[in-house]
Amino acid sequence: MNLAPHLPALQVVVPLMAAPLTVLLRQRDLAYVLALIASWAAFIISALLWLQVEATGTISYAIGSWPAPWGIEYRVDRLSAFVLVLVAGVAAVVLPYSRASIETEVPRRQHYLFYTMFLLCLAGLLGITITGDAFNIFVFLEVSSLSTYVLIALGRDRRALFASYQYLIMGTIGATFIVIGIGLLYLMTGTLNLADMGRRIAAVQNTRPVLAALAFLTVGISLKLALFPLHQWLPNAYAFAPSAVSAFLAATATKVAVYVLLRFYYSVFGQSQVFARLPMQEAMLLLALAGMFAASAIAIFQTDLKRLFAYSSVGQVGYIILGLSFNSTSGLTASIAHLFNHGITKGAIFMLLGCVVLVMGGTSMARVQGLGKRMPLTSLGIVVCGLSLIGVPGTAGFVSKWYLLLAALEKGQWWLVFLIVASSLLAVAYVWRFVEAAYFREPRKDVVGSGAVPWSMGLPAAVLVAATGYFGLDTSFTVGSASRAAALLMEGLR
Amino acid sequence: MKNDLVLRVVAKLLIPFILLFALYVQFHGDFGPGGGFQAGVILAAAIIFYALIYGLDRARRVVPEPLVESMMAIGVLIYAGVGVAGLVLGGNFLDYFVLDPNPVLGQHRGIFWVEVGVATTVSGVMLKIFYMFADRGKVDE
Amino acid sequence: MTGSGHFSYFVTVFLMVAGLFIVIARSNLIKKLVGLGIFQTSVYLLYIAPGKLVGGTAPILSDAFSVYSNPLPHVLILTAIVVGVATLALGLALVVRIREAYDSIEEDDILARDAAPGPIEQDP
Amino acid sequence: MAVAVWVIARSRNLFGVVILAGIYSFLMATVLVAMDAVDVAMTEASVGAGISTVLFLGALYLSKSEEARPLQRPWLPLAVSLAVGAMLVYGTLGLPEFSDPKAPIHVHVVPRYLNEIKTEVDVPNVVTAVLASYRGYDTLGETTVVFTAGAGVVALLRRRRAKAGEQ
Repeated sequence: MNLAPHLPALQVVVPLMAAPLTVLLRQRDLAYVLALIASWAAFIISALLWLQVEATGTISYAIGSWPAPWGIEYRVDRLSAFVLVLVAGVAAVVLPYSRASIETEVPRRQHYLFYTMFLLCLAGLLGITITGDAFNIFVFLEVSSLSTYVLIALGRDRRALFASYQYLIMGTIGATFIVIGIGLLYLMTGTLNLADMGRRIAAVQNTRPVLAALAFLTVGISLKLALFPLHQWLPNAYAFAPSAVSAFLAATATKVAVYVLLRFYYSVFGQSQVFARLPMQEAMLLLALAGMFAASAIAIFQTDLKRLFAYSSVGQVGYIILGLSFNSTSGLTASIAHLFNHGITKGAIFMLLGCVVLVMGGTSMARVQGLGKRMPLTSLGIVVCGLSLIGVPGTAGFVSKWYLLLAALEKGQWWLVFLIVASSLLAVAYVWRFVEAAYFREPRKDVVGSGAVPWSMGLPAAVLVAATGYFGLDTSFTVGSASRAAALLMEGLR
Repeated sequence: MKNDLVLRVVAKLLIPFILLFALYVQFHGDFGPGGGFQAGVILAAAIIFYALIYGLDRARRVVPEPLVESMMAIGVLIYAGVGVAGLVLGGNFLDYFVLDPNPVLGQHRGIFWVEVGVATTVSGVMLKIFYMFADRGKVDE
Repeated sequence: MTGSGHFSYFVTVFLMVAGLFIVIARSNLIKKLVGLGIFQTSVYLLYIAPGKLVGGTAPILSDAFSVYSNPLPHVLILTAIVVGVATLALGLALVVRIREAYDSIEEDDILARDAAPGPIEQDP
Repeated sequence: MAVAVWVIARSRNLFGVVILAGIYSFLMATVLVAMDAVDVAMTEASVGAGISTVLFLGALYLSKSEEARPLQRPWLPLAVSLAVGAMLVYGTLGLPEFSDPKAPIHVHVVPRYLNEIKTEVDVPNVVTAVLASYRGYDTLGETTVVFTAGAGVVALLRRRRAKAGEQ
């Protein structure tokens, strides 16, 4: 039996089937091994899919052998293949890390359920990315959301519970908005397949429902991707979730939401005149700038590192949306590349913070004083990733910001160049807060760290830090894939 | 409620019928309204009813917790297993046509097993949630 | 474009506004979930109502009828209902845990109780 | 239904609210039957009026049944909800009329389900056929969602041996 043509289905089904198996095993070591195998298999499949797409172009897979508008179609194009690699890759790195990390943060009896939830979340995120069907996006969005709520609530602090509840409310409102948007589109086009929808929407005479659908989808997805000012759920959720969960979510969840936004904007609404008639670009630009400045400014005043970097995530989402608002190939290239680069950078930071939690017992500014001496390698890693957040040359963050600047220049908007640089200064400020505490202060007497970072946590974190550096120097994978994906999306507009 | 004779007798009489009705809804879903989800809910309701009348512990003895937890997982596995069976027999994922030499019968077979999977998971989950909530209450008192 | 032709949509809108209002305005955690349920239910009507054809019957094929209402929205909404109840179960489980941890299910109380951090978490 | 929703929004007695929500679900199910959506109605009745109510009552039993405070400062939420409602009104005004057989949803995709089903699947209940076969993958996702909720509730509510989890 030849598995190659079935890779798109297996991409989601492998983690999805591994999840109930972990429940049947009910034993944390076996569950861990199974989850490890499944997540690595998912990563290998995503890499193979990426290669296949780069070689032959878009892959379409009809589930149940029902042709596209009647059945559900899986559709892997350059953009989704790229996002798949990011999600599956981060999962493959975070999972080995999580074993030691949850040891202190999650009650022992629940460990196997942690892996179940992790796998479900992975399957959900992959399912959103790979599907070519609007309603299927919603279903898998809910798979990933529900498992995310549980993962966050497994945090040891009681505030994790409330953070999870708030996310549940906000997330469900967002998902319902998305359903309303999909419903309106369905009522106007009679189809749920995204590509089919895109083709038929051009012929829709009455554009008011399409406008409303655009509004509902934008608001709903923005809730999910924590676009300022709809970001309130994010800082608490990231701050109180178990470290492995923060790392995985920070690197993937909001990025997949960005992907969904791109998918709807360019593959569905792209064909309609609606998009051209609305001041969407200006609105996006304003929100992006507001997010970049406000969230970064709030980040400076945080007293807990996890919260600090969570607000920084909200700010960084602003850059991604900024690139999108240019509505040009180079802007999209910057967005997609930043999606990847920021994903691995933030993943690395939260993994390192997890090590800090393990040794120092927390990540408040008071606890990390003098961390440079106590945990030199970990501190160094955080600083490297911090440089990437700022956008210092030689790091991944620089590459995507550079393309963002180029895109702004291409539009002849000098003031934007100035604003991007100015907002990077805010990033300098919040990264400096860590540097100051870790290297220029003496450890507090009342904070006693214990133990060392186990290699199973240190190594995966180091891998991501190294990746942050590597993709700052070799841009052929990130920028190459991103520009080809951007070209594909812009093609849809014509 | 545990000692009320009338309730107990009525429950004894009713529960088999509820179970039967669940099966009817399950297998008649092809012809009338109903299907795996509804059947699973009714099935779970029958056992919850039993637990309310006879007490949680006795219900646990009839339908033990590990079984319930396994049911949640097995249902999903049955469903996905049908999909994989389609793969193995040379079709796409969730392809029912290949499940039988006659494609239409293959569809019937696929739908049947898929509905079984749904019912298993749904009833397992509903029961488990009920057990969980009931447990919390008991220790709280 | 007549009023009656869009009546079902107005019902949807009313339910949606009311549900959303309850979710945002009320401080009680359980009440919020009730509101969320109403908000989600409004979507069911948005999907189902346009699928109805006057003179049609439920989409169960038989020789006696020839006009059927649209089955596809029904399928989608079945899925949506199930997703809704799954979310609800999880939400309520969270409420139970929150009540145990805070002894309150009022949003304001919980926020107030978390406002004071422990001594070591404060900025020096 | 409107009355039920209005009272739910006003009332502070959570017990009453939950019961009313159940009644609301029943009314909704009736409407759905009128819309020919029998499968959906059956599910809504069993889920909305059945499971949800039981779950709510269970949760209420474990917590207080009275809402502490009356409504305060309702204007901002009201404005937000009304704005969303206005957006939907704006959108729905352009939708096809109620029961218009020429609406896109009746002429595209669905005819195949209704016409070909005899030869392709041969199951009289079209909803079942579409649910389990044509869009079977959605249903797999749905089952997974239910499983996620179940495992999630276990993860959240299982008794721990010691209450050492909290700081």
